[in-house]
Amino acid sequence: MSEDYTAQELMVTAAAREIRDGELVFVGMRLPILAYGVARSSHAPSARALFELGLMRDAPAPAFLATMGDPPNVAGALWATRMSNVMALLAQGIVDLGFIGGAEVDRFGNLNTSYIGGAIRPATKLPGSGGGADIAILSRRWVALMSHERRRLVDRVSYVTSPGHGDGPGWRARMGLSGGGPTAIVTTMAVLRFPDEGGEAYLASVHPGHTVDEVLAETGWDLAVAPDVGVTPEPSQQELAEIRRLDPQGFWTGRR
Amino acid sequence: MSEDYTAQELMVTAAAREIRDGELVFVGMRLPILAYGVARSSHAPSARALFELGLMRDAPAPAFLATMGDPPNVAGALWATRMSNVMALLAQGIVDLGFIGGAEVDRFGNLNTSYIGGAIRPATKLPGSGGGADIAILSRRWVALMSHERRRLVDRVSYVTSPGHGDGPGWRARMGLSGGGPTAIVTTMAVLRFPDEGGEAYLASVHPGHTVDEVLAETGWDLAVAPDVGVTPEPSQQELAEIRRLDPQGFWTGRR
Amino acid sequence: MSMAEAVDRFVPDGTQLAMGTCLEPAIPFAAGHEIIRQGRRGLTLIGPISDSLFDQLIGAGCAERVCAAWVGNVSEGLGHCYRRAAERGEPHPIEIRDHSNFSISLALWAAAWGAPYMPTRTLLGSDILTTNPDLELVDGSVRIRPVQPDVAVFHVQRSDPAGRAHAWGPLGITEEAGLAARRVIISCEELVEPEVILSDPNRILLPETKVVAVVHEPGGAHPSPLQGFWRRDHAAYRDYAARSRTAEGFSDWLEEWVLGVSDRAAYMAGASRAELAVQRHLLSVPVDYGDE
Amino acid sequence: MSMAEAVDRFVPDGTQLAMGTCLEPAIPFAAGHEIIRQGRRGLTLIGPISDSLFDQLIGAGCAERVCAAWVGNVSEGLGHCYRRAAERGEPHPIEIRDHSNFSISLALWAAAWGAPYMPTRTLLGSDILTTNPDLELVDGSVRIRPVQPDVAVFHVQRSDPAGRAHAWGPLGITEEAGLAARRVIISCEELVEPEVILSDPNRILLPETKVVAVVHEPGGAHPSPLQGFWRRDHAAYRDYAARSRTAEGFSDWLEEWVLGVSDRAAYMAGASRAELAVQRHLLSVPVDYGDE
Repeated sequence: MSEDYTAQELMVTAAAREIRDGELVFVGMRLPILAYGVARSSHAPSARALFELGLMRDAPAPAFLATMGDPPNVAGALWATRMSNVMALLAQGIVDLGFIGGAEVDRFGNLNTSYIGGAIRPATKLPGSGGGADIAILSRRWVALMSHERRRLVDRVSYVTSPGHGDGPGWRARMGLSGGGPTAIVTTMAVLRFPDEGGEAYLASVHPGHTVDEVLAETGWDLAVAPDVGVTPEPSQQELAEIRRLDPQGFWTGRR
Repeated sequence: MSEDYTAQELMVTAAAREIRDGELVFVGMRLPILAYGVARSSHAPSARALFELGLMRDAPAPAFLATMGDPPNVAGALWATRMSNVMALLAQGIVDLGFIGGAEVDRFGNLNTSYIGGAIRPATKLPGSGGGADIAILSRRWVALMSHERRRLVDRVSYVTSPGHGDGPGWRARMGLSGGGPTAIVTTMAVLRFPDEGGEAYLASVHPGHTVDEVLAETGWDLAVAPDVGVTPEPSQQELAEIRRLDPQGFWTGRR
Repeated sequence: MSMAEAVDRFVPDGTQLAMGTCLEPAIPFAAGHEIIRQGRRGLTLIGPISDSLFDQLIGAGCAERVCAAWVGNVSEGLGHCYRRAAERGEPHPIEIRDHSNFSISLALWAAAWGAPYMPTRTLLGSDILTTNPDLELVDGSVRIRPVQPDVAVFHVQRSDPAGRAHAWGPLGITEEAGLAARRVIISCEELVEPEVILSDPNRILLPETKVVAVVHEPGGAHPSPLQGFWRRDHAAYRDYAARSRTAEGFSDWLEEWVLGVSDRAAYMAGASRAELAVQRHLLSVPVDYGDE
Repeated sequence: MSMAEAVDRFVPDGTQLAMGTCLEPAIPFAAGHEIIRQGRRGLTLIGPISDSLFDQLIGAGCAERVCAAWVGNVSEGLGHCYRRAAERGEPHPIEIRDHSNFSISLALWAAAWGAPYMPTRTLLGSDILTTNPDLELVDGSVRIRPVQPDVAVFHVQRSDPAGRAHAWGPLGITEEAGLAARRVIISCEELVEPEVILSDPNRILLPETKVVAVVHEPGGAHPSPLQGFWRRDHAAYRDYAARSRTAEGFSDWLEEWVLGVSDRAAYMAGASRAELAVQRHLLSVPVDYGDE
């Protein structure tokens, strides 16, 4: 890893590039809040952010946020309302992009944030869905953010909290899921993408300082590698400045 | 009719007596607004009023209201909200009493405010349910207010907008209606009541200036007469003063 | 944007149109009159209780379908144009999909939440179930089909140019109608700076992403009342009720107050309108959005 | 009424209790701590995301069931007491009825509206459907069973003594939880005259007829933030996360901050709490409820 930025900072800029200008983005917590700020400050100045507790914003809050409910995220909001009103936009299919953090993901992009080792007396009880399942099912497309570890990128998750592409292409349509599903998994080592028709993730780019072999070794299935697999772009100085403006202590980006 | 008050003023005071202290009352429009004011000013000082457009009040608005949405009904309200929030209280079975105005009522207290002469090319198209059907189905009990005319008090209505006791005792429970149904019909001539178990209306009292025979002649079915049928109490001076404070022009009470 | 432009661009023939969602107050009469002037046809009118706006649109021949709980004139009684259309097919027949107030609200919530239908226990035992094909009795409860307006029009007290609107007073079914609608047109009494609106984000009615037009239209709700701005013009409702009893009387009324009037500014001119302005002002106590 | 009296009278053992309905802000920690002090047992905890309050109640042995979308510590991650209860049955086993944020909201709306269930297209394809008996897949959509809390507790910015509360900021599922609940307990930062509240009836959270207790409890949401009053105490969440990693650490924390503390006034005493008070005040522009 370069000395100039952390793995989390690179994840933030990679996630920011997933946001297109003018989009309505279901932001959620942690790194996506920073990614939204980076995108707004560069290539997506007219994006809008939704927060499930009941907020819409244009500019990101000009202060550090430990949660989406911190008061600076409310002052200057474009809408402070009920969760069900925000979820209405998601359910209507007019939210372009959502972000979800995952504890465990599989080759089809299914996320488990509920139970490791079965729902009855689990080995690990994770916090649960929050809004993750809603975003995964209803947003037009979504992106997962993960720590890249072999125990977290598994062949098949044992419990699907937030469905990705199920068991392969066509699964979402068969099951009646209205949104398009995951398009990328941004990890601490790489960016994985999905084919347009859904299905199985493939390695699209490796972060600077990591190798394809290293990524494959830390992935729990036989990960396909894109013929044109490249290197994930590094954060620009401008992007890093925006990240550090929003998270001056490095609370979310590993500099604390 | 006495020279001292109008038929509508007597209806207002008769309706007011249906309100018990502490009750939550779905008031609606026209005469019931006045009845609520009379009840609050006399025997029901801690009643609460709900208006379906999204209001709760304690004291009645201190000004004339042509509609429940007139600004004096909003200033000083205890809650200004959405209709669906007010309907929630109705649906939960915690609204004690509702009032409904009817164009046509039958022996079982079913109201028609939709179509006279069939729904296809009707002879008369009436305005429709408004909140009437909701009150009729969901409030704990309700009271109808009517002009007493043979063409309006009919054996069976041809279209049930707001269900009363259907076709007799037990009908509401069979159909799954949660509220208790109508307990009285206050007309321009009389007060009709229903047995506790529902079923068919009977004549409970006749307004001063009218007779039992006159009421029977203006009723479109063989109306049962209570053994103890009495005379509806006249409005007191205090009640009339309250009515005339709230409707100084007699807009609703026939003095205009 | 002018009301003429908003209606021209966003309310084509055949629009499923929600209006009058606060029930008696804040009815967007100015928008309705412009729709009549532009000769729209084939509209579906969606609302709870329109207090004569729907009656006017029906009388002017704009509507082919009504999806509402009550159509008439709240202080005066029957809707005479509605009666002529339903009873005699004049000026042309209309289809009526009866609702109750609660059921039209739930139909809009179903659309807002992308639900396949909304189950409820209201309307059990009512013949409304038998005449509205959007309602179905299944397993002892009523299923209400979603109603999604193409356009909802609201008249509010204030908005900024981006469509962030503050509305207050009883809101009826405004929120669900706006959330369910594909597009929203805001007509406002005052056009204000964004700072005014953003000082109170909880009061913002809808996400700006739903709003396609903001029309600064003072008096746009006359003769209905608007909290803080206008009393209800009872006499105008009485006059309309009397004149609309006959088709000829309605035509005269329409010519005088709609077709022969260029826009809302012309309609509002004159002393009798000005007398309706609220004189007693009652300001809310501010709240503090302090953050740091 | 004191919080001790409110909890004593209205939160018996076995209560189905909704709290933390705004998600991260305005969490009624003071009420939760009093519930722990009074040793309640058998509670069902209902909410979206509790940000460590549910974790504390579970660790203290108060809960037998959790009906929520997420239980943990938002800025720090996992809920360690929740883990111990779910993984090892410590201090005793709990039943978990998983929801998503949207589905718990809809479950409460179903209860609020007396609907037999709420149909939705969220949760399709999620295993949450298979582990929560309150969810059922029928004809291609999900039916959510109504969730009706016995009691909902909200911490708001201001209330009058009759329970007419003004709350602002993001509201999460507060409104549906309050409407669905049989009883509501209001905990407020400021107890104000009715005139303040009634100056803005649109801001009133719930009908007073739902409210059974009003507790004047400044700082009642600490360490969660409250718009206009308190910043979030990130350090307190970090401290709780670190100490609650072990059962012993949690016991120590509980003794220090809950069991060994008489009430919220004692808890809030001290300079570190006072430093969290919001300094930058941002007042809303008033609106006019003028009527005549």
